[in-house]
Amino acid sequence: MNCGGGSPRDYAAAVLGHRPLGDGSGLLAVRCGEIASSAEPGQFVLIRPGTGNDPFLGRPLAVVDAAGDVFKMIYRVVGRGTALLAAKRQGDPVTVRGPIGRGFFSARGEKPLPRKVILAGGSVGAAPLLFAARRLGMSRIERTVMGVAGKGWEGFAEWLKEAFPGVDLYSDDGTAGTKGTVLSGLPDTLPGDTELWACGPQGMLRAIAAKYPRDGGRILAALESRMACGMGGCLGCVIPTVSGNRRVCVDGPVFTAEEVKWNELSSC
Amino acid sequence: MNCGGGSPRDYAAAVLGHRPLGDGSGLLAVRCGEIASSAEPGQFVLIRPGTGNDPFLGRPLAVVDAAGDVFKMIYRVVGRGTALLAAKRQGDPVTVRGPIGRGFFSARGEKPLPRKVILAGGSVGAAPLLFAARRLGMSRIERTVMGVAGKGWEGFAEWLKEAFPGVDLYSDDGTAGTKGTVLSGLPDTLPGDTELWACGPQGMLRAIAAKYPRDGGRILAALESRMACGMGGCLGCVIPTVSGNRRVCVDGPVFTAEEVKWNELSSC
Amino acid sequence: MNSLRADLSIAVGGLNLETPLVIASGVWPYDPALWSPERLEGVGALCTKAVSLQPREGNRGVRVWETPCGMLNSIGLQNSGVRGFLKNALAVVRNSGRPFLVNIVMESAQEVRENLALLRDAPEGIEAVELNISCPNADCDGMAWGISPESAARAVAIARSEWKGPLWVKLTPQAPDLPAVAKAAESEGADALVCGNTWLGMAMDLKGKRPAFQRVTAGLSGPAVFPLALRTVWQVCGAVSIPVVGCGGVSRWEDAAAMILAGASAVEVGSALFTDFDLPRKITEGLAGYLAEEGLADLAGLVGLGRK
Amino acid sequence: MNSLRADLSIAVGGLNLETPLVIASGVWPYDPALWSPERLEGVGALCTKAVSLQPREGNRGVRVWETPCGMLNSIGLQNSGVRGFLKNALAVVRNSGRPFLVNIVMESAQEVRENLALLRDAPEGIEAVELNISCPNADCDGMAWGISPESAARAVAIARSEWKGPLWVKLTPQAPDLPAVAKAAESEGADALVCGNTWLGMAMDLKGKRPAFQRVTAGLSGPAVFPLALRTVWQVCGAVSIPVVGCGGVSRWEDAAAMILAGASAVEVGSALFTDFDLPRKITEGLAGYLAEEGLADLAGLVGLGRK
Ligand SMILES: Cc1cc2nc3c(=O)[nH]c(=O)nc-3n(C[C@H](O)[C@H](O)[C@H](O)COP(=O)(O)OP(=O)(O)OC[C@H]3O[C@@H](n4cnc5c(N)ncnc54)[C@H](O)[C@@H]3O)c2cc1C
Ligand SMILES: Cc1cc2nc3c(=O)[nH]c(=O)nc-3n(C[C@H](O)[C@H](O)[C@H](O)COP(=O)(O)OP(=O)(O)OC[C@H]3O[C@@H](n4cnc5c(N)ncnc54)[C@H](O)[C@@H]3O)c2cc1C
Ligand SMILES: Cc1cc2nc3c(=O)[nH]c(=O)nc-3n(C[C@H](O)[C@H](O)[C@H](O)COP(=O)(O)O)c2cc1C
Ligand SMILES: Cc1cc2nc3c(=O)[nH]c(=O)nc-3n(C[C@H](O)[C@H](O)[C@H](O)COP(=O)(O)O)c2cc1C
Ligand code: FES
Ligand code: FES
Repeated sequence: MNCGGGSPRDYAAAVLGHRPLGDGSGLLAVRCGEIASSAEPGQFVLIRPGTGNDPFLGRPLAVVDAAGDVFKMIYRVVGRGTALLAAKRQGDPVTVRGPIGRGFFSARGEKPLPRKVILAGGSVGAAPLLFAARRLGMSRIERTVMGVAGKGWEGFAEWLKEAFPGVDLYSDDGTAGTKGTVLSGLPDTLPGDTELWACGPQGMLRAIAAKYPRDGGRILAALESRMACGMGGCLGCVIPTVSGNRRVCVDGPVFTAEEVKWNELSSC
Repeated sequence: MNCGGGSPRDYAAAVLGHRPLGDGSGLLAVRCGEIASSAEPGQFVLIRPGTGNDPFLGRPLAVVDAAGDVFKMIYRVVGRGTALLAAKRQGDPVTVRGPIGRGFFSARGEKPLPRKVILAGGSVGAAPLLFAARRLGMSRIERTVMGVAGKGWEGFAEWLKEAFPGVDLYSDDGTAGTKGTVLSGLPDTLPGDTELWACGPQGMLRAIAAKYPRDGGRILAALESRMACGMGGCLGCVIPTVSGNRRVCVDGPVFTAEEVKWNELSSC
Repeated sequence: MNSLRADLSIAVGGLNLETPLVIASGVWPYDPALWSPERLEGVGALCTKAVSLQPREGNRGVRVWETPCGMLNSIGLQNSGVRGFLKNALAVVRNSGRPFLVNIVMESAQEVRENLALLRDAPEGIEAVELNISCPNADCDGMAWGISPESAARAVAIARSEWKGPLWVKLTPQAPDLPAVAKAAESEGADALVCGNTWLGMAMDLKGKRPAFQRVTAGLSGPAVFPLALRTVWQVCGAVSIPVVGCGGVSRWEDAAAMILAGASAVEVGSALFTDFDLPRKITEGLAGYLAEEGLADLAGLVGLGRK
Repeated sequence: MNSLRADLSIAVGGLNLETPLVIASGVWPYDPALWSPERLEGVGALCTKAVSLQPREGNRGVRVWETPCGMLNSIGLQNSGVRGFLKNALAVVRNSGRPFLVNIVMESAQEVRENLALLRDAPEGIEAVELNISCPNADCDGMAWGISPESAARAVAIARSEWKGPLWVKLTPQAPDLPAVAKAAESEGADALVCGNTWLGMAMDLKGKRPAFQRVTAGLSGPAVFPLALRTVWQVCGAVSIPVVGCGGVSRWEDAAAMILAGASAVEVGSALFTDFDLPRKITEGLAGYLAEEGLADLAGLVGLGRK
């Protein structure tokens, strides 16, 4: 039993495996039974990328999969923290705080599961949807639509095809899958008893919310925000919602589209 | 040719091997041809122990041996930098600045080599004397006297015996070798045409200098000091000498005992 | 463990702490799980997030930014107001079983009086207050009360007249003459001084080509500022005789020991908790080990020893 | 490479720099090998170690101390005096083929006059001076000249009357009102302002149970102070219209870009060179890449762009 309740803890763990996916992205497997056994899809960890206090803060990475005492993450190099992650080798020690946040299932509260779910992922935002798909079961997945930028994302696109058989893949320049964005792969109206679970860049999430203005309650979006503590303490990660500022780290990262004040969201 | 003259350079290198010697000390082999081929005994490197800027400064470690494109260092854990070194694994990247300083041979200027040399090392200070012994050749070594604190130094003492066959070993508590200090193993007077090359704690070096007050010119001592730049720029590492402040990093670390104002030396 | 606790106990400005490790204001959420004694091993006391008279939304835009060995924040005092605090948070806070301080932001004279009156009359009783005089305020010409000795004296006098219990005053390192401000706070009846708060810094958003924070400047905290904070602790301890609590960049037991040697009776830890929940335990164990090694019987014997 | 250089050239306070990267005072030795053009790739100009009228021994005891992402120093201006500089170091310095500034410590009015007179009359001619007004001096009641606008104005006026060539004035962040000091230096004829020097910090020696430095406080530098230095650059650039050179904690091209966006025309790099000789090249290449990405034709177009 986790006697601290749902609040995250810090674990000194070790890298069990590291599979580069090309173009500066990769899949990191970390052995940490406490996180692996309790994480739910949409939750994330703060992983500290270096030694000492520089870089100072942990980097938020979604849990992509968890089984036994191992959980996995996918990173894409965008700055110095992720560059350090890309250099991790098997056996390297890492400190992880987790599991953090309200995942896709928890965000729905007590409601029974929908009959069907459409998964929509943009770039590395696709990652946590793999975990969601596993837990939902194939029969419940109505459609899986993923988008990447294009050039420089070939390796990651290959992984997407492997992870989500039958995925509808789009890229801005047609390099991978069909030319287009995730939006082009989504139905014009959201069928009844179907939910849309989405994760990706803010622009994509906002566009999805705008596409189905009356169905915001059935759209679950996992958001990003700069974070310091990952435990709800610093109030650094808040976003504006209809019920005031909410913390992405512990009140999210999954919110329903109707909760979020999309127009007041600042870029992160 | 090293076109920068004798001044050190920075190298991105990799750990080739790491042999723990017990009690928090170990032997690190690093592949870096430029340093390996040009280092002389008594010289050292600044090795940066972590990622990012914390720890900020490089740690001075003596070159213990160099052959081909590989050089070796011995560390003993005393703080956070050396603790990070102790965690290095084969293949880990390390940044080293070197080779730095005036070694035993250079410190003698143009003088012909003495007929005999007595080597005196205290704790990890013994390390660079291995390199000196290799370059001097066995026939020139009159005597090798080494001292360790005692308990907690067993592993290092074993390495000393292996590295210096026939070493006169002392420890404060008799745990390794004979009970006593390096001083007990040194002759009452320094024979003619013999030099004493020493490296170790400041107290030991000062005691040696005091033991042979008239022979300071034949005693070469490798000193320690806190350092920032390792290139002579910051003036952070100076010690008082008869010719004013001298920088341990580039004017030393090897000085003749008669140069150093032993009584004005502050602990480091 | 019991014996370790006894060694580290210390009386600071009206509070008896089992350890000199205080959780700084603004970093610990009102999450019942995190205020459970099990998650607070090593903690001697806790400060709440700033409480203002009225609820505050806080700042828009980017609120936190990483820096080398530290971070900038521009949270802007988001909180649900003193009534919200009393109604929702107080019960959680009490659950720790440890002394706590309600961090009060020094607003206008009138607001802070009302705020303290509500705390004073809280049915369950609140033991101690930490007065934060580092935020700009209109009653003080838009400057922070803590910038000048005169305005700091006024601020403390106002709070003192409303609050008879333990009153810690949290200084700002932006004060040009910090020792003078410290003396002013002491003479107006502060029970202890917390030295200090965040350091004024800034970040630039290279993609947006504009300051990262909407208010341009933000507060720097974390290990980066430790050498600066230690210097202010040294200066302030030389200026006053009430207890001083060091705050700024503490992330290892060595930092706590250094501040205590410089004259602090305790330390607050903030940002470093973002990197390690277990720090209070590690720091107090490290301190206990240091005391033993140095042959000191209790923590009080370490206070100011580095000034002798 | 040539095209990169052209892009990054900038005129700053009477000097034409090929790149905006200046090596800060007190970090680069008079080692002929290190002043060779080959070892200075990316460097636009260099400052010498502080030169005083008479030789100085500097401070005793510990002189440098590592801190999180930074370091403290208490070197105490060790140097061989202006005559020693002219005799031994100047030839080495010239070897770089780059503009250089002789860093002059602001001593008593009389000393600094004599010092500048000797530099002015140097047979080989010296182009530029950087006046360091951050060290305590008796002529200034034991405070640094740079602490108050009045004394800073006096210091600059004295130097200006003796030195007609390019005069950069290096401010100290310890000034309570830095923009006012900056304005005072500008009005007395400074050609550029360097903002700033080290930040007052301290370290404790836990084994000795006393301050690590004999003079107790010491100057903090390195990446840790970058957010603080950037804030001062922003403030000073808002106060004056002469060029400003950012200094403090620059260790990556992003830092240089941030200071330039805040209004600096160039940056000085000090402590970070202790960790990487190759930084000037890396920083200038990074800046060139950033300019290209942002579609800017030259560095001048980046100066102050973050204020718009
Ligand atoms: C809940 C959540 C889940 C995420 N899951 C993933 C994932 O599975 N895979 C993945 O590749 N990325 C994910 N991200 C984004 C990832 O956290 C950033 O790419 C990463 O923090 C960048 O760090 P850096 O040091 O490389 O970049 P830098 O720009 O050097 O980082 C500087 C600071 O900014 C923060 N930062 C920068 N970009 C972001 C961002 N987009 N979101 C939040 N903080 C940021 C960093 O954490 C750090 O504190 C997620 C973000 C959030 C909030
Ligand atoms: C020329 C020279 C050669 C050396 N050779 C060796 C060697 O071969 N093997 C070995 O184990 N040690 C050697 N040392 C000592 C070694 O540099 C220190 O033990 C090490 O720097 C401690 O780093 P730390 O981070 O573990 O300790 P911390 O105390 O955490 O270090 C903090 C700071 O103090 C400095 N520092 C601490 N102790 C010393 C010291 N004794 N000398 C210089 N700086 C110090 C560190 O470099 C760092 O900047 C040598 C020192 C010098 C000057
Ligand atoms: C995210 C964050 C929020 C803070 N909020 C408050 C606050 O509400 N009131 C206050 O007095 N100090 C606040 N502080 C300042 C801290 O309590 C502390 O004084 C400062 O961060 C320096 O300590 P540190 O380096 O250990 O973090 C806050 C600091 C941070 C990082
Ligand atoms: C070891 C050392 C010596 C210094 N000596 C001088 C000096 O002689 N004159 C001066 O104006 N500044 C001196 N400085 C300050 C630097 O030039 C620079 O202003 C400061 O270190 C901040 O920049 P940084 O963070 O890039 O190091 C010195 C700094 C260091 C670290
Ligand atoms: S990251 Fe601190 S509250 Fe969310
Ligand atoms: S370490 Fe800088 S001069 Fe020696």
